[in-house]
Amino acid sequence: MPEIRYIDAINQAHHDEMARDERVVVLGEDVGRKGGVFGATVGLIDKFGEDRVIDSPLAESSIAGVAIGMAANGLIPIAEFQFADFIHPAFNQIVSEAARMRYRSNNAFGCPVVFRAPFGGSHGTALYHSQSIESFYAHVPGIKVIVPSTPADAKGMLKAAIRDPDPVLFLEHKRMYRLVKGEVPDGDYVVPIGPAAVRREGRDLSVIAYGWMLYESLRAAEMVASEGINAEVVDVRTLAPLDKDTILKSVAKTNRALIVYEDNRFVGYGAEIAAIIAEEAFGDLDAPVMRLGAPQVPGIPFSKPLEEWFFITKEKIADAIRKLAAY
Amino acid sequence: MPEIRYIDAINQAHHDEMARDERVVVLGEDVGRKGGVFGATVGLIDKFGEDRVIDSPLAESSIAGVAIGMAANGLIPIAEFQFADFIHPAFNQIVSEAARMRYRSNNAFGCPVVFRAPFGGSHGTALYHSQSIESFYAHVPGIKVIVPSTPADAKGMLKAAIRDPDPVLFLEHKRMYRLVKGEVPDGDYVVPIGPAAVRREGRDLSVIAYGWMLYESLRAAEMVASEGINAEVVDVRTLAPLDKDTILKSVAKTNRALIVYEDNRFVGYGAEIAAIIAEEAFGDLDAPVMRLGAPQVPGIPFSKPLEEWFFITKEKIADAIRKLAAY
Amino acid sequence: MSAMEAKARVTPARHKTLGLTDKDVLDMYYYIALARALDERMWVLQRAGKAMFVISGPGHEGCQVGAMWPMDKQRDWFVPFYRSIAACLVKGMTASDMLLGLFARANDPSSGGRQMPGHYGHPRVKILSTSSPVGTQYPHGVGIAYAAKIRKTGEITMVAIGEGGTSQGDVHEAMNWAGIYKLPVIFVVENNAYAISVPLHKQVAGGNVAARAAGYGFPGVSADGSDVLECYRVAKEAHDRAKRGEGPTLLEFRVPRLGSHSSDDQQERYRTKEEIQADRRRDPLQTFRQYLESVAVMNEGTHKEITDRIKREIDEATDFADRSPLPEPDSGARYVFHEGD
Amino acid sequence: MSAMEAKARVTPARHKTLGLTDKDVLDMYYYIALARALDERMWVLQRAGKAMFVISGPGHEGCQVGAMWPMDKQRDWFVPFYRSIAACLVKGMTASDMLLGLFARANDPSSGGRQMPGHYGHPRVKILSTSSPVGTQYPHGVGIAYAAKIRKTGEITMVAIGEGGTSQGDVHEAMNWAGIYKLPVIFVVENNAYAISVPLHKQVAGGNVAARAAGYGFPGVSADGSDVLECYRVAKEAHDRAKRGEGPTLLEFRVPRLGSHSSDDQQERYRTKEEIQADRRRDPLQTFRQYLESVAVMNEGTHKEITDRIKREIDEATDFADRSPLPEPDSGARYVFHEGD
Ligand SMILES: Cc1ncc(C[n+]2csc(CCOP(=O)(O)OP(=O)(O)O)c2C)c(N)n1
Ligand SMILES: Cc1ncc(C[n+]2csc(CCOP(=O)(O)OP(=O)(O)O)c2C)c(N)n1
Ligand SMILES: [Mg+2]
Ligand SMILES: [Mg+2]
Repeated sequence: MPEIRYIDAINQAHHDEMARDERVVVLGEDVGRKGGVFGATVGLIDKFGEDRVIDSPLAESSIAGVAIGMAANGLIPIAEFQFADFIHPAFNQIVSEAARMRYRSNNAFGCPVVFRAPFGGSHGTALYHSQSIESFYAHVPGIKVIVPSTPADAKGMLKAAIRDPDPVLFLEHKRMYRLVKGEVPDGDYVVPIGPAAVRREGRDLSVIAYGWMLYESLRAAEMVASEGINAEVVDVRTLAPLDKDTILKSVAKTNRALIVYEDNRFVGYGAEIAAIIAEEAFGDLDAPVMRLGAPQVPGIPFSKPLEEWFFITKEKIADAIRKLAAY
Repeated sequence: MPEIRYIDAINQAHHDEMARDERVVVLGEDVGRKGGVFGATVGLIDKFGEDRVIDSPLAESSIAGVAIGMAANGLIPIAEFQFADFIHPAFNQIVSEAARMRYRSNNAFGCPVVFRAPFGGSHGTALYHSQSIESFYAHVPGIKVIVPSTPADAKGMLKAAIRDPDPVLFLEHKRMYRLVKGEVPDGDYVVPIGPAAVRREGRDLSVIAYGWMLYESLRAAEMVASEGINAEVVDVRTLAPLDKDTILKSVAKTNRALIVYEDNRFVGYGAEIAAIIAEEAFGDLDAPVMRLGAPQVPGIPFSKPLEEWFFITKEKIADAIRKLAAY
Repeated sequence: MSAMEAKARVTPARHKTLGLTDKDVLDMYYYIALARALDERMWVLQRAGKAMFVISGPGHEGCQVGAMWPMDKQRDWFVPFYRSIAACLVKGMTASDMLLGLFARANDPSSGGRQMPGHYGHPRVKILSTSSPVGTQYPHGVGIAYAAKIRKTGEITMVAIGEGGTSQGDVHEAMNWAGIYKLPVIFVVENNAYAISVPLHKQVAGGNVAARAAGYGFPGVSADGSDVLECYRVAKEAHDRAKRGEGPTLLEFRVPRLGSHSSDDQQERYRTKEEIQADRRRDPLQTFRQYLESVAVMNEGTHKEITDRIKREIDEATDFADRSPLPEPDSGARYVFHEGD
Repeated sequence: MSAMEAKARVTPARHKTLGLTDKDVLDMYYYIALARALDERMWVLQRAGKAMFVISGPGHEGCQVGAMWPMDKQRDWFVPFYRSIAACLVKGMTASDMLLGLFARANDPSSGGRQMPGHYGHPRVKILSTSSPVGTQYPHGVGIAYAAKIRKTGEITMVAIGEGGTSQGDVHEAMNWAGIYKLPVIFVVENNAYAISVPLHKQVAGGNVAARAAGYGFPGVSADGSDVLECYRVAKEAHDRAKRGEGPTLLEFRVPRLGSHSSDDQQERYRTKEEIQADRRRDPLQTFRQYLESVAVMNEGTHKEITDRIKREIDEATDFADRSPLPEPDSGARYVFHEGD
């Protein structure tokens, strides 16, 4: 199996699925000749033409809305938002329309659209090119939200999303695009939407994370391993619908849970995981469910010292692990 | 003190504050001659004229955006969204702009706007005139979110919101407008944004709620009282910033917590309260923190049997109370 | 032979010059009258406590029937708004369909009773499911048309909205897409001069919706929405244009609003008696009837036949809808996602 | 006296007929050249690893200086976008202000280093803080102008965007508001024919942004953005109109894009060499210099003076910005809300 970068996995999934099913089209800003600002759609326009690779106007609400209409009339659109920060103008179309089309029509119409968006902070991404948006959408019934963390998952889950008859928000942490490499199965394969994955076995406590925080958590787990703390690390992968069984099973084993997320802590996605553990694993818990989330400021500030102040690093996670282990 | 309806309290606060401060203006759909579809702005246009009571075009994004600009140039706008369901087109303006203006400008510019919206389900409000939107905004640092439940609070907190130098999302549960009546202090007064209120003292468990769920919870508490269960009921009132001390104090006393919210349960606002209690009151808890939220469907269906199936009623709350008490 | 009939024989009737047969225009009248009668029935049922809410389109029926007439019932798409009763009837929905929606029954084809009345949708006759947020349907119409172009299906899409709705950003974005890609879509704006209580001059800068089209490089036409044949004429042209691959057209129909916004509204609070009265004189049902009588296509007798038929149909439909089952409570949990084939 | 100078004496110089003095146009040139030089410096610093990111406006400076010239530096408002360097300089920001932003220092007046470079804002000279999402600033500009009207302050507001940004719903909504209420606002669209890689014909239906204004009932003007005096002329007219209470104007300036979208972009991937070359011939810095020389307002000497002065200023500013402190880490927690007076 070849080792490829996360961004290449995304790109391959596009190429494969567009070749496999002519109903699949891509639309978004700069997805054509430029191949997307991160390169996710490179090469598509040459292979599939301007009819299927659409450089959209700079208008996110209608990128979503046009995709919804296309899906109603037999296409399978992949709508790229250049940055997750810029999905906000499409909030109404996604929440009121895409997520409700099937329910409100009593199953008469569906909405097989994949909404892709690079999210999360990297160096210099500042207030408006770094947002975590998962909690907004994971809250909305009718849309699936996935955050794959490995190239193999990215490729396999993007294929799953494209083949899914319902709308899927596909979030790609931009720090992974070029940094994360991994093996990817040969040929056609799908990684199902739903199941979480235990990325590191441990018995002392469970760290539950997704996106870039998975990597910081895995590193933190290594840091504390030498101190005799054996942390299990769970990769949530699918935020909605959530695979709570895998999480609860882990907590039943370790009796301690730390949830790590890059988004602002308050009413962030991690609150749901914490609430579920608190309610359903009450008898298993030897310590309070802990959360590590970002500071309550509107976004990641640009200037280096501020950015560092904001970021959740392996060091901060290791500290939280130590605190939880010592409880 | 006179007894007035919730909607009258809202209306009075408008009249008072507009008379008190000529910088206060109102904008929104049908807020002028019609006085708003619920009557919140009745009488304002006659008293304050078309310059200060603006029947806006049917365009929520710019209702928010224009209000933000007005605030930057010396006015204090109250922007009414006709239904909370229709605030979605303004998501970008509220999240990216209003909530971030002060932070991103390093305190050079502020954004003293009040965004008002009737939310929640009542009879026949169906999928698109009934939504609970609090979790979307309570998650966003830089904006305050309040949900007053009594006429006295509605009036006093709306005044506080108008005088607040930062953006405030003011949510009015539409089922309370005409049903909820109460005494309101004479003269000018303010109810501060922040503090929660214990509406019913109890010792067996804490029910934590806001909006219409407060009333259903109070009724449920009466129902179980005869069975010997003595429930404390906390009215959250301000969702962001949350007064967690009052909640934790209550749980420290009762050792059991049930959070009731009308919104979809998953990643709803109640998850945050549950997560806080689970983490910070771990030692106090004799039972798992429980949540009662709406079913995971995209909204409240219209047809009577479906609507009843969806609604969280005092009976459903009473059942949850009994279950928690019996743990 | 009356003097009027004599005159009709001399100058060819307008509808004939437009290529419409006598049967066509009688059918058109039938739909206008059916929509109006349904409308009235719905208000009666609401006042009688049999329905929670009515939103309907009295005054809009003429332009809707005229505009929908060139559309192919099977092939073409329609994306309606809540006033589109007459348009949906022409497209293929029935009086029963409408009343099943009003009563929120399990077999309501639009939503199985999940949505408020007036939220039409019907997969069999290619009417997209609609929601309440004003404006979102415009990009949907464009997406459907875009798919038709890519898939080369020859489908034309018509999407409707009120003049208030044109203030929404989505409407602009949709028209921009359609203009860029010359999509086979017809944008209909039914301008009744009010958005609930907000009058045209506080809603539409410039006062003329059709004038917006020029800015997107395609034609915009403003037509008298009470002149059914004129509405048909401009829609036919738009339809032909779309078919020829020449792209979108914006049609603004200036219509009267013959009632309050909905059963929750009282227009007397913001409109003068005189204005309401003046609107009544523009009733398309009356103007079209006058036309049909003037060209001797309809007389007392045919009019009564149509009216009786409509009454019968609506009575039956009311009965049928009333006897239809409500949804099972637990069915509320279904169809959040696809449930397998 | 050269032949050129002789000619200049015969027909009065264009700027004179527009009411601009020689000093005015030399000052205008200074700002254009200053913006360009700052721009170049920023790219040098970025390539040297001293700055993470640059987004700037080479090719846009002429129209910005021309458009901003009639504005009152103290009274009027400006709502910029990321290419508005020259406009912000004319409005009162300094080279140091710009470089403090580039280096994200604590004393950066736009954001204290919290935002990426290019996100201007300055309360003292009434430049509203800007964000990254394209289009949101248009309603802000309208709100500011609306407040000015209500408060009767006489302020004029100018708000700027690229042609790509006009696709956003917010831009339509803003123009509609402004048209309805005849607000004192000037809508500027700097049309460089690209939105990152997306060319004009895939962005602007009809191809002509200025044509949109007619649909809102106010004037739209499309001007050659490399003709500084023409930009001034149309902006002056718009300003006068606004002052007279006649409402908004839409100004489209057709400008060259003389570089890649930003330091993260390589325009060679989607533009031909010929096209990039052709844009270079429309450089406003060069065309304005030629004009000034042709009317004998500038010669080698004055040009060198200006260039030297600019170099000195930018060197000093770079130095100053470089020596300025970075924000304290913990200060990141501040100003989420008002902190009391
Ligand atoms: C986004 C949104 N905002 C507000 C509303 C509430 N609303 C429903 S219809 C309406 C007025 C629509 O006016 P217009 O588009 O002119 O259509 P008309 O009802 O006059 O036919 C309003 C404000 C809504 N449904 N959606
Ligand atoms: C809402 C939003 N979507 C996408 C982007 C990413 N983006 C930044 S600038 C830009 C292109 C803007 O083009 P144009 O408006 O023509 O201005 P120009 O850069 O050409 O001057 C894009 C797509 C953004 N900043 N905001
Ligand atoms: Mg209307
Ligand atoms: Mg551009």
